[in-house]
Amino acid sequence: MKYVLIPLLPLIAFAINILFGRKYIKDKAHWVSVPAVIMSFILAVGAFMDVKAGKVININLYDWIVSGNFNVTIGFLIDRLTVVMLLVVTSISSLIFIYSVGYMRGDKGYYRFFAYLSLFVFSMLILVMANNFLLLYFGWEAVGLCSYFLIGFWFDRKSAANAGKKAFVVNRFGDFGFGLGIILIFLTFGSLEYLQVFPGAHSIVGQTLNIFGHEVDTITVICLLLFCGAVGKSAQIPLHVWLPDAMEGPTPVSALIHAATMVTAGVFMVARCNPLFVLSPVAMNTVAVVGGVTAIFAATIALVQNDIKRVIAYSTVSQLGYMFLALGMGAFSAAIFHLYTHAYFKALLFLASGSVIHALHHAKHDDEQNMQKMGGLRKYMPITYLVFILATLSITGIPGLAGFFSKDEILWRAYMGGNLGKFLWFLGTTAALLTAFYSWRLIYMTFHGKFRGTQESERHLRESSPVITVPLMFLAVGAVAAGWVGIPPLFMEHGDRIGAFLAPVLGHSEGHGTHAEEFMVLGASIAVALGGWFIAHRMYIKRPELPQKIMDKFQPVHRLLFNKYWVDELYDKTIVQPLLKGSEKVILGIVDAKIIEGVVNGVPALIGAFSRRLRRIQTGIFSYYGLVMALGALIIIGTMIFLK
Amino acid sequence: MVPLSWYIVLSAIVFSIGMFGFLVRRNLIIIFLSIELMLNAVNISLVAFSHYLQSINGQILVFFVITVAAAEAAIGLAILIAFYRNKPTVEADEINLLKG
Amino acid sequence: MEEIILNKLSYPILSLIVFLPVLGALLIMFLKKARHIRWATLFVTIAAFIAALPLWSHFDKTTYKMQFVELYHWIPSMGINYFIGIDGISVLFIFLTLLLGVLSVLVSFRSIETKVKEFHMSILVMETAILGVFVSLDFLLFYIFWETMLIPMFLLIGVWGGSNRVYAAIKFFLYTLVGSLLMLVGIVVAYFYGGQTLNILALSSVQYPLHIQVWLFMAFFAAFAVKVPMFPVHTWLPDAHTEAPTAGSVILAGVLIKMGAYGFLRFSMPMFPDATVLFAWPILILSIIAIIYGAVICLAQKDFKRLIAYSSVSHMGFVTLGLFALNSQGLEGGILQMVNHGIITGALFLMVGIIYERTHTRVIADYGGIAHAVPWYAGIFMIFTLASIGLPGTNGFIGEFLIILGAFKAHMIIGVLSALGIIIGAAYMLRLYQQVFFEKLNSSYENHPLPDLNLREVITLLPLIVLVFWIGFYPETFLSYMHLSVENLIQQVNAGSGGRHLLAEYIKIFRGAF
Amino acid sequence: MSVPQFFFGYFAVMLIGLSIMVVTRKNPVHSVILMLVLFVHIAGVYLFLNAEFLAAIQIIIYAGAILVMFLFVIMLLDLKKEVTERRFLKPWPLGLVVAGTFMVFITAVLGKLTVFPEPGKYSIDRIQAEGMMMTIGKVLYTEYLLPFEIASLILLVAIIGAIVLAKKRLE
Repeated sequence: MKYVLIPLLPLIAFAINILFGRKYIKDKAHWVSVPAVIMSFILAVGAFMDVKAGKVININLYDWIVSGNFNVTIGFLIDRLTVVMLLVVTSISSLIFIYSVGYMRGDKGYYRFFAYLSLFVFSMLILVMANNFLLLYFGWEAVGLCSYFLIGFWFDRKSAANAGKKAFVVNRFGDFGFGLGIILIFLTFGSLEYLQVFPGAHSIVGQTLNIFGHEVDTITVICLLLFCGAVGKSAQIPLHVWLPDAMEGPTPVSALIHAATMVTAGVFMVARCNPLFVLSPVAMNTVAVVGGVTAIFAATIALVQNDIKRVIAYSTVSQLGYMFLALGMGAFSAAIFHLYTHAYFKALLFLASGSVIHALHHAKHDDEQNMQKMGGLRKYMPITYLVFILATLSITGIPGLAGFFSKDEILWRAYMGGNLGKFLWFLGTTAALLTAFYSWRLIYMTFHGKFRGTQESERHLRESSPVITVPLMFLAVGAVAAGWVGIPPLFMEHGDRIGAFLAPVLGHSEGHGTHAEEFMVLGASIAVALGGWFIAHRMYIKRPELPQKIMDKFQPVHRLLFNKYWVDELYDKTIVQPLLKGSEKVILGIVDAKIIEGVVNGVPALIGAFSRRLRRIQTGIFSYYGLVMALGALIIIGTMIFLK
Repeated sequence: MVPLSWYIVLSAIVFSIGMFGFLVRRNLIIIFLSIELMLNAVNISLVAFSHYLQSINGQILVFFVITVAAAEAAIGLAILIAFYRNKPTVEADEINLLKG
Repeated sequence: MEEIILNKLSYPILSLIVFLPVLGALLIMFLKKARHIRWATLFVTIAAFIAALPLWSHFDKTTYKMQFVELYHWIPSMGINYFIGIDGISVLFIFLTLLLGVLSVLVSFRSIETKVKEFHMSILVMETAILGVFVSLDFLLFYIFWETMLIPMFLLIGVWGGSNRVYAAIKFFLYTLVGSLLMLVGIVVAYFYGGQTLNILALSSVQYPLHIQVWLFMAFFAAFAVKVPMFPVHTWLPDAHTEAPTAGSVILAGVLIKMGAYGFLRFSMPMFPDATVLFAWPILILSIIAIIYGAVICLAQKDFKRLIAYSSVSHMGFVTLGLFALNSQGLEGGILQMVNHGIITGALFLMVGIIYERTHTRVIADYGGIAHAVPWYAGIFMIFTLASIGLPGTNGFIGEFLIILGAFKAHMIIGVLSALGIIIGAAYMLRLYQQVFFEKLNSSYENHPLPDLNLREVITLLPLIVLVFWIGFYPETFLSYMHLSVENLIQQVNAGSGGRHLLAEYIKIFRGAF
Repeated sequence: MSVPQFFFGYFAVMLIGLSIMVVTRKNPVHSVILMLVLFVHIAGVYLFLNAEFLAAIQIIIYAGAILVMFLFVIMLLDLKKEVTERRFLKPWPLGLVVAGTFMVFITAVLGKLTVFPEPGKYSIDRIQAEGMMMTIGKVLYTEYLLPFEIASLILLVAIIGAIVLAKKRLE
């Protein structure tokens, strides 16, 4: 029961900060939120110990909605998958909270920031701890809401307010499918509780639904609808457009929500629903293809972006693609493993870039996120530079670091997955090459060479304060060492400890490949990682004029990538504008104003016109009225006489 | 003997003349006089019925009709005076406040 | 008569609640000072609310029967009685009405400066009329209350409204009156077919022939659909809402338009079960149109209040959708959503009224960035915005989820289409929120400081905020009242001679005709 | 032609002639004077119908009170202009047709009136035996007591009303 406190503590912190923050707490808000989330972390460790000992905790607090045969509770399920997520969420949150103390200092919305962050942690914990789909949906929507608040944190900037709104509405498209999926689950299984739905999944294999006369496999429909939600939340094609814009939020938010935790909720959800997904090959393949295509698609865009945070954002989209690739190939634990390592190195990348932005901000640098105005920061910010390098090594998959193990496992699993798997492996490996290139490009542009800003701002450059760098160091440890729980059996007997730990929930991942093939895959990924590094080094250190030349040579390609394949513009033209214009011009202007109001006002208008004519008879002279009255009386008398 | 119907017809004729006067005269005073004429026409028939049916009720009714006629004339003429103060006319077709 | 449980309390509690406001109106007729009138009205509305609390505690949730019934002969020669009582459906609306009554008085403390006495009398008379509609179990009584309600509302819009108030008031009046008159005809027909009684419970157990059911259903539908308002007859609503004073909008949105949906529940469904099943499909489709149409139209609104009014069309589309899904989730969701809509839209109108008092403009473009100036206001507005969007944890979610679930049960496509409305709902509400509260502070407020909420306004909004989360996290408090009544209603509808079968027959006839 | 018939013929001709003159005179004063003569003739008709008391009332109230009031009013209002103007409204032929048709209808129906109910108890002999005043008085104060009281109330209201309406507003 004490584990109820895990989500509750951040909620209390939120309540205190939002109610009293403005007047009383102000810049001491972190004294409320930071202890709360650290306490949650400690409790989560306790939960981990319990679960590791073999317990599965399932608490039902109370009946939430009861209606007819529909019954859903507020209740928590803490099993092995949940516990891993709990640890990731609470540990990274704790570090980012501490980092925010330094990063957000002096902001006039300081209390608000911590309130929202606490609310987010609460929602995320609800999301991972829920024991039924509706509560999962609750957390799902609530994290979206917090994301909305935090992206639009500096709401006086129009771009920030727009980005928040865009994130929320785009996510709604995904949630639309997700919600319908939940309803379909209820109608199929008669319950929304995990422990009742998953064991019963086998019994509905072969059941079909009639959609417009086509018989469609029920489980496939359910899985695809659920996946819709994941696509929205985890920014996969075609709903990826909100995540890069979400970088309008403060950097700790980008790190926590848009890299480490919230965006991985989709991965978590699909993994959670693995008993359903494994029954539908169609859904699995869809997941895998969407993941693989997203991975390479986002990586190509990241090649040419100049905004430091946007590069990392596209990198996140790409890495999430990897996770879905893994999910789709049935390697659920590999996906969770990558989720877990990714949380550390990506949070680190974001926070480190935040440190850079922070420094430039204090140096009154006018274009604090544009890499073209940076350079040579290595000598001013050695710690940041160091952790940045570590994170990059990790993400590009240099052997021994966290990213290497998880990414390699995904690629290896993909390679084993038949023809489609081989194709996806090829996509993934290519994406890895691109990843290596843009990650190093980022480092070279930011930290190497000469500072390209003004001299005035250069004078103010200095390393960030310890409250920022200490969390960076902690995360760096994670970025290096987090992968050691999943060393492949190839190198170490019982090395894949995380896979074994998650096996009761996510199933065993059995491979059918030879050692030679495995070494080949391994070698390929190491080769592309080094290859990408090498190319970046050539282009940005050895021959700095080269990028411009290439850019000029491949102008159309560059334009295509720089403008993100014009997806935003496409949506704007095909969905947003028609809806707005249609609403204003057609529906309001014609249907409502002309047709409906026309009929409604037309009838009285007709009567009105008629009575205006008729009104002339009303002279106001009573004798005329008398005359008409007498005439009427006469007619009545006449009819009575002659009808008799 | 004079048959009852003669009286009734006489009453009807006088009533119709009164009605004509009421409907078409412009002068309000004559319109009032026409009303009195119609009332009296009715009275004639009432008294005639009373006589021929050997019932006293008809006469009693005439009594009340005269009462009401007196009241009506008094009020009507008072209104006329009150109205005349606001708009010095007694012509029916110049009084068209009903038109609003 | 086995369908009722007579009032067991020592005093006629329902009559007391219903007539307390109108007695209060008589009382304030003798007051002179505006201040006294306001406080007296507030006192009366609060007293009525407190008087209703025994309903809460003494309500028997283990039965679907009418409770707290009072039955006296009124016009025995025509079988007309003074017959009032409540069941699990109406009890919620009683409380909603009483609560919004209090709040609408509170919010008018400063905004109404002219004809204060008449204003408050109108509010009190209207409260009595609305309460009367919800408790009446006799058709004549019901009709009297139903029509009485029109007059004070007409006055509220026409006298204390905005610039175009007369047009809006007349439009409102004509729309509702035309519908009501058709219902009157329906009542008379039902009276003669149902054995010369106006007892609603007795009429509900009469088996009408199908063609009579169809005609009667349409007659009643005219009255209720206008009131709800359903899709093609909704255009009075934006005008009336926009022009009405805040208190009028709150009552209009909060309870008045609920009377239409309540009518469906109390009359159309139990009395004409076959016709209900027959008409369920067209109504579901109209509801879907209302949901999407109302939402899309909101995207183009430039007027603060008008936007919320159109969002009402969309939300009430959800309500009718839920009701005519004709299963327990849909019905319960629909009823709960009626309450929710009363709370949310009522609150949104309150909030618009509060800011209008300060800025005297309803044009969205005149605002912008006011979150800087009025942070508390912005925060509370956010809560209601989220509830309107249907975010989990707020009351809007519970209602909409149950409705969509019910609709999905009725037919998959209907469920899918209704869920679309939620996406657009998020779009227009957030768009509104951004344009009003975010971005740079509009320059017109730099010189005129915009005061944040004062204590009275916070007190006005507080109960609604509490309800938003209460229903959001523990809706069982409210759902438990209606479970049995809804089950009973579904049984009554199904007890009709299998309307689905009849529907098939009708389609056959229809096809044969071409 | 019997004597009663002759007298009836005289009264009928006079009544009709006077009526026509009353409603067609230009000057209202002339109309009132002619009306006076007409009332006297009506009183004569009453006498023929054995209603002496009503005949007296007719002379006293109508001729003596109401017509005098008309004269007063005419004198109160200065009506020189009206005398010279049009007498009738524009659609007066329509009025003539309506009134004429009405007369035709009524005479057509009532002229053929033949079926009589049973004669009542107030035969001429009985009234003469008891006395006209006595008979009317008894009926009026017993059977018609309530209407009688109401009539008095109407008169009272008329008096007050006339005073209120006609008096000059006190500034």
